[in-house]
Amino acid sequence: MKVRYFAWMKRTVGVPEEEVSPPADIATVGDLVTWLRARSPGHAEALAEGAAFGAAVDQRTATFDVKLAGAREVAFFPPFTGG
Amino acid sequence: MKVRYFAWMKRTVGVPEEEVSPPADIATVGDLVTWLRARSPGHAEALAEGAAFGAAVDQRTATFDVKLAGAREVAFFPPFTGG
Amino acid sequence: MAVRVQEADFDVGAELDRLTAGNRKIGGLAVFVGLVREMHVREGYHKDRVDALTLEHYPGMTEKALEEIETEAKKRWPLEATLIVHRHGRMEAGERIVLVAVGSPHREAAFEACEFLVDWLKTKAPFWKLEETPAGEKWVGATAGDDKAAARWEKKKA
Amino acid sequence: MAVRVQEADFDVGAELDRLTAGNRKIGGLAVFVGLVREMHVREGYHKDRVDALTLEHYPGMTEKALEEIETEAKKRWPLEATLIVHRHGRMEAGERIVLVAVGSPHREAAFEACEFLVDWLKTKAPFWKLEETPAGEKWVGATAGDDKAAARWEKKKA
Repeated sequence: MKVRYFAWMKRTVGVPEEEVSPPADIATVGDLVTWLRARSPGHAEALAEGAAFGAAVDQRTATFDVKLAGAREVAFFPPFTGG
Repeated sequence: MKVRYFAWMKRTVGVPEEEVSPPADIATVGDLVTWLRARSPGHAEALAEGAAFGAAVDQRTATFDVKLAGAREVAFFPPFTGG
Repeated sequence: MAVRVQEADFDVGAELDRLTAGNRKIGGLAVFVGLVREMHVREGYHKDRVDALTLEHYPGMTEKALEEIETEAKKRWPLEATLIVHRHGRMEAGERIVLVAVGSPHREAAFEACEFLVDWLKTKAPFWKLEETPAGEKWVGATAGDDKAAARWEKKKA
Repeated sequence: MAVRVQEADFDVGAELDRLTAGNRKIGGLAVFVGLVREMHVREGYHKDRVDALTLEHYPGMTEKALEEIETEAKKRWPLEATLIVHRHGRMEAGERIVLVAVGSPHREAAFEACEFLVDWLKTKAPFWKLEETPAGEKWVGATAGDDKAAARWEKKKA
């Protein structure tokens, strides 16, 4: 599964994207966030509890309860500020 | 004093503009309308009582009670339908 | 801040470039382009199809009226740039009739002022529309709208 | 009906000509052009002046999101033509960022749909803005707007 980061989260995590293979009990976006925090201090900071970020699963906005089953790409990003 | 007509009023009156010299007791736009009606059947039809037209005195929209004193140009026209 | 009434067509891109050139305070530019629409006054009636129109205006008064409304818009909203270009004469279906462009630091002000100007142009600017249909020419508003329009003018007379 | 996300600038006049070419049903074209505004985050503070910005987007997701909202606008209003061109990358003050154009038989529908699309783009499209000021670069919304934004996301999580 590919995980992508945007805007300041990319800098905090340290990479724009990475391939990860979470264990089978990581079922939702929320589970993945918790699991990713353990990968590095950058991950922990970017994905901290209460930090302002959203997610997308396969390029569609997703809430944290969305299931990951079959997902190829999960993205995390700050609130949209463009346009 | 120059009197101008626009849109279908121009055709009904028969001329786009004319020089007129109304007598001294023609004091307002309304007086002028009444006075002009006598000039021709076309005038009478275009400026008939209850017909849908407005006026301008020296290129500013004017109601029929506006005084003509010093006016150089009076115009009559149907309701605006442009743009 | 400019107003023009002209017979010739206009170049939207060039007009907007000129309007915003050198002004770095404009965040949003709201633009309206009015086109001659081919339409059927009564749906399905071929003879009612409008193929072209001729806009008559009152040279001198039209420009004055447009400048006044532009001034009014500038009083009501914080505008950095405004432009009204209005054509007169004969135009066929698909042709541009009018351009209204409003630049402001804030997009809400730009949109509101642009709509204000367009609404005003449609009802309060000295233009008269002659429509060409297969059945002949017809002055718009010379029939259906008359009563209402007459009432409006009579009220002012009283 | 088209959506484009690109790094290059666009030609407003040419885009609008292409959009309306051959369509005689369009009576009104409402257009919005967003520009990079030179601004002071805190008035008078020279270091807060925004000279340029970089828009980051999410290739693939951005286009999908724009197409969805375009479809939504077409459901809500009777539209004959819609166009969204949004730039990404670095842009200096005065440069064009986004073009939204909506053509409809009726001007009210064109204006409403255009505003709807612009409002949506500003808040719901996956773009992130990095501002350049004399004091350095700053991600917009990474500080002041955080609490509110966080609350919004947390609510969805619960």
